[in-house]
Amino acid sequence: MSLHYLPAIVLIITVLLSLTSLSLKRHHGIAYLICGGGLLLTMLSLFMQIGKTGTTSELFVFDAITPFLSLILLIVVSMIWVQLYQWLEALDERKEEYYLLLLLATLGSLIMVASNHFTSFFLGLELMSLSFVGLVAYSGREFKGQEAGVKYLILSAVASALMLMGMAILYLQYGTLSFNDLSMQGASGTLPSWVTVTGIIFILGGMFFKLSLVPCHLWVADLFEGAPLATSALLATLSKLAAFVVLWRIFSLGEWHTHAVIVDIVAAVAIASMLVGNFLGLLQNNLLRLLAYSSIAHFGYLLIILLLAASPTTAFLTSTFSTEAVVFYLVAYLFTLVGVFSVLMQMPQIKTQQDLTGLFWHKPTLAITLALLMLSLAGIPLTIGFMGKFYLVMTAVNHQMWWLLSALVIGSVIGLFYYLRVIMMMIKAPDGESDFSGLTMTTNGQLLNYLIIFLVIGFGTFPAAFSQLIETLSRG
Amino acid sequence: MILLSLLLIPLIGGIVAWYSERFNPDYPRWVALASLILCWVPVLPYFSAFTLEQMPQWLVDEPMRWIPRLNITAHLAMDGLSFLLVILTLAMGLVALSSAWTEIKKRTGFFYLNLLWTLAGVMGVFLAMDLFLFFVFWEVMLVPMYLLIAIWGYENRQYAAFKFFMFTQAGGLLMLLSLAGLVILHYQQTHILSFDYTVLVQNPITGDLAYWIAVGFTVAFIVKLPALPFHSWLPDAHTQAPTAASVILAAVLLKTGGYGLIRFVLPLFPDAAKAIAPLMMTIAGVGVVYGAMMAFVQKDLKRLIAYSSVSHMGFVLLGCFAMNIYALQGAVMQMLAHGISTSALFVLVGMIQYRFKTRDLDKLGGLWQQVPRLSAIGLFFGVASLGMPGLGNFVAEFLVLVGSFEKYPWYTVVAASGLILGAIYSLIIIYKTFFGPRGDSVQTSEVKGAAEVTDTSNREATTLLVMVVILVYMGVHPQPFMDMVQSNLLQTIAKGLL
Amino acid sequence: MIEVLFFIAAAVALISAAMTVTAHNAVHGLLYLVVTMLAISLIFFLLGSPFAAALQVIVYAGAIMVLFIFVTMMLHQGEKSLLEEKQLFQISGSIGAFLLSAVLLVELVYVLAGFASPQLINGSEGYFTIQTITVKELGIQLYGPYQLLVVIAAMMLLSALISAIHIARRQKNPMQADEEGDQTL
Amino acid sequence: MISIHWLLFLSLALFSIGVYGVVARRNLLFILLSLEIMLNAVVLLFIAGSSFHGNPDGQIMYLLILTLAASEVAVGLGLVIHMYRQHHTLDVDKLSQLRG
Repeated sequence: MSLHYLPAIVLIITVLLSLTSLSLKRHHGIAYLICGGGLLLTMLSLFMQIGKTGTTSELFVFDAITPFLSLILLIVVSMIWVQLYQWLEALDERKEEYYLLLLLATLGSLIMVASNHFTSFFLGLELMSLSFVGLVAYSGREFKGQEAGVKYLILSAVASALMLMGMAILYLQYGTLSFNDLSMQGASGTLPSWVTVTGIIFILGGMFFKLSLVPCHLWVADLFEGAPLATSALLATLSKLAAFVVLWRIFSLGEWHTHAVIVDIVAAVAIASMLVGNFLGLLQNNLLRLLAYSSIAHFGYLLIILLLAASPTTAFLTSTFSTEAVVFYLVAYLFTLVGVFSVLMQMPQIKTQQDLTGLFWHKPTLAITLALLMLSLAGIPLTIGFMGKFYLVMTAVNHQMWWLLSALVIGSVIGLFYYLRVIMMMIKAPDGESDFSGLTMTTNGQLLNYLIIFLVIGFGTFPAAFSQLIETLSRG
Repeated sequence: MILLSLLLIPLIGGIVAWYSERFNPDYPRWVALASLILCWVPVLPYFSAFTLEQMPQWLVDEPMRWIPRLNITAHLAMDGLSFLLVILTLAMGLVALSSAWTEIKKRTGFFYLNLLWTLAGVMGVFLAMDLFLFFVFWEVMLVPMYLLIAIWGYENRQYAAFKFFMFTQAGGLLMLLSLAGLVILHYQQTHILSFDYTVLVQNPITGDLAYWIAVGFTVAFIVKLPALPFHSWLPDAHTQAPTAASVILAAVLLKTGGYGLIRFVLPLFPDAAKAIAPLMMTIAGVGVVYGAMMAFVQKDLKRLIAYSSVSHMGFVLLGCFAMNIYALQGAVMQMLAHGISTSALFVLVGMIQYRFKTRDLDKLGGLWQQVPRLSAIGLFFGVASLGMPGLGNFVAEFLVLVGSFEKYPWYTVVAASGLILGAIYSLIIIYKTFFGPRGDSVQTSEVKGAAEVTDTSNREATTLLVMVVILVYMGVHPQPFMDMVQSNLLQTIAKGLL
Repeated sequence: MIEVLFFIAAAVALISAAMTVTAHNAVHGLLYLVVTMLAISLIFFLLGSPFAAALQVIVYAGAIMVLFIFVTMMLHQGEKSLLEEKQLFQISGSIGAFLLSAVLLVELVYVLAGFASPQLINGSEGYFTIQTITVKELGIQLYGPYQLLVVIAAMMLLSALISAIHIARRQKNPMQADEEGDQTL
Repeated sequence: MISIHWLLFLSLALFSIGVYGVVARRNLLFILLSLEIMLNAVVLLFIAGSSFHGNPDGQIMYLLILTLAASEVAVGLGLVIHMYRQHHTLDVDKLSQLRG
């Protein structure tokens, strides 16, 4: 076994270890620590791989970007883990299983991010989705949680069935399940080329469900609202990032942009997601639903990247610039989003925008963190979200994708409305009713807030080192 | 490091001011005053530039590394135009501070933080010579301004702040697209990837796309100016903003639009600028008249002044696109003079509102008897606003009209008629406020007890009188200001005529 | 000859699938689903994959369906469902399923008797010989290059196990505890 | 001779029936059954591809899908039991507190 499998092995060992300790004695603290230790070790083992020369096996690909993305995933998970103990203590449920499922979902997403074969992709996806069903329906007493669990089960099963159908069709066409062979045999299918297109559409349909892009977005808000908060955070970050990375990989390896129909479909979905997502966000009062819709819009922006190869380019800088744009945008968005969720986890009783009224005057650190995160989501300069958006805009302008860009601008303007409304609520003078005395700030939470501010503003203001790192990784 | 310190002092001062509120709510304003005065130190040596025979291209030039991946630099530089506008910003910062001195009683620390940060952002806009950096300042200065309006404004503040932010952000996004387009097109044509103004300006881009990019920049700038179709945020923002924010908004924030046009649109897109000039001249001409007419029917004093701003800034737009050295100098003069006279008017309205709790024209009247000093100064600025010869505004408007008459006589005629309307609304302010029958509010406050209404305090009077002096100086001796910008503007014009 | 067999099996699969999704009674639906799976298993056989066909019957039609039936039966409790169950085993409700599986049986006997052999399949470019994949090949592949997949699949089963146990664990529900006397599971 | 097109059509038809079941049925148990039909349609294609190309990958995929089906059914039935215990219904529409 080469070093590349080490993170997964560490995670598996952690799972088995916590399973063993669980069967001996149930203890929340121990489970928390085992989980944290496992995550830390995994991060270390991933950290060792960054900058190393990569290899490709039949099932997995370990290029320079993969360990970086995996590391980002683990950082996100760890940021959620930090607050998990406190949050689970408030939950009237058995605690230890949550860590198990969390670790398994993380394992699944790592497998997905590194997958180079439909089988490994499929297994990673299912490992993640099944763990997520458990995580979503974790709190058995809550009606909403169960509903969300049922919806997620159906949704993910339909999505994977669609993707499997697509894979089966492509397999029938080409006789291979490896991503690498997708493009090589593009010309010599056993069936007419419309079959290939059908297969691709099936896979895209499944992916759109996973990324909750527009025609398949209907239940995402219910999920975010109904699922336990930590699970929503994981759903929004882990599952979407992994799905997008795979989509991006197969889209470029399979050269799907050569099919005009596919390009049209993706472009339409992207534009619709940007507009519909932002528009639905406008009507939302519930913060979690708002985040759900905003994530629809953000992944709509990201879809632009898939279409780059379909447009004329001007050989701008290096060919890796679009890779850098994806990575930068994903990282920026993930950090921002996980920040929002950890702020929300610090104030569990706050559900709607009204609940935020006057927060700034009572808990300035929390409010400032949340406000900066909202600005980052909206893409205001000096935040990391803006840098991501800037990379994206540069790439898209370079490829002259004016239609998508105009949708992006309109979407962003609509988006500003609701991000700004959150800030407006927080600075509104409290009318005496709003009482934040129930909010207790823990040192954990405070530190986390400073870390988030550092990530969002620090990397937003001085992105040089970060952009350089991503450039090196994309080249290698 | 001179220019960087100019930006850092207010930024750090703001944080200190906010923190000092914990000890005493009076401290923040002193901290703000101290940091504003400190800001003058780095710029003082450059006043000698007024005496220079030949202006250098840049007074200070400070390139710094920032994001090497995209060759983005933190390039700060100052030439005559930037210098004048920075001075204006600092001066108006003091005016705003003076007007906020007693008016702001709640959450003082956070107020002065936002005030100072807005000033820092605006100075950043005037000093940034890297387009990316410029864009960053352009967008970021809106956030503290938004907070100023949304927290300390009047009745309808949330709506006004929201509208202000949305309009300018939408313009900003357009600018972001154009910015990316500009850099990439420049890369295609010259194979140099740079966001630096000094690099971009050497080889202006050409082609159809350049035209659209120029339109994108222009729209972003005229939203801020504001010119006609995009002006509707201004009256709301002005009406609802606290006096200090109104002063900053009118005196410097609007000027960033004009500055952007002169600095970026004209030299970077000479062809496109020529192509869109007729359209812009039309907008400007209509804007001058429309603003004046709207001002004419307003009942709210602040709203009236806001519309008069629309009208006056029309002259700036007119001057920018006349492609003529006199008109351009006029536009710069107009930015300075309007900055001073309008902010003085806002300060006066602030004082009136503070004393009489209203800014409704119908409820005011006959202030002369009650507050003669205030009224006298008000009279002066009212007259200045209508373009009385001998004051800065007159010089500016005259230069613009002279400069643009050559090429666009009809627009000039239309704009000149705006001057007449301007005279009417200025006289209305003067008549209805200071003379005329006593209004309801004035009487009631008198009934309550004359002791409540006092005339201008020494602080207020000094602030206003200094402004009077500057305005008069600009009117009678405008040459130094014009020399300051002449060489650079001539280069700009030369590009356009090539 | 072989395509006739295929068409019959395909028709059986489609009919029983349609019956499954439209069934009123869960047990009837399950019965038809089993028939669908048997039909698909027969098609696997016709395609020259006896191992897959066997697995389809054992695991799918066997194990997974038993799970379904178990749960369905578990949910039917009390007097009312006893009455329903009486109806369940009347022949009228499930006659269709029996007929369809009888058709499949006939086909199977026909194939096994050697009247038709699963040899050829045609694509758009002509005829190909069916290459039967032996269990040995499969095993070599699965425990050779794909061995990690087995580990991941094990993790997936573990995750499903944990999720299922956690979700289905009986919890005391303070709201409904009193009205729920029959939690005899 | 079994045409590969026929297999494709059969599979798509079965898949559509499954999709119809998921969309049209309100009973969670039937939704799970429909999902099984969809998965069966998929494995049919995999086995066909495997025989057609003489490639064991399809059969391996079949094994994996079998594993998935078992896991999915286990979790799904867990939810069914839980839901039935709490609400005495399996109607998905009745579970609709989340609206907005």
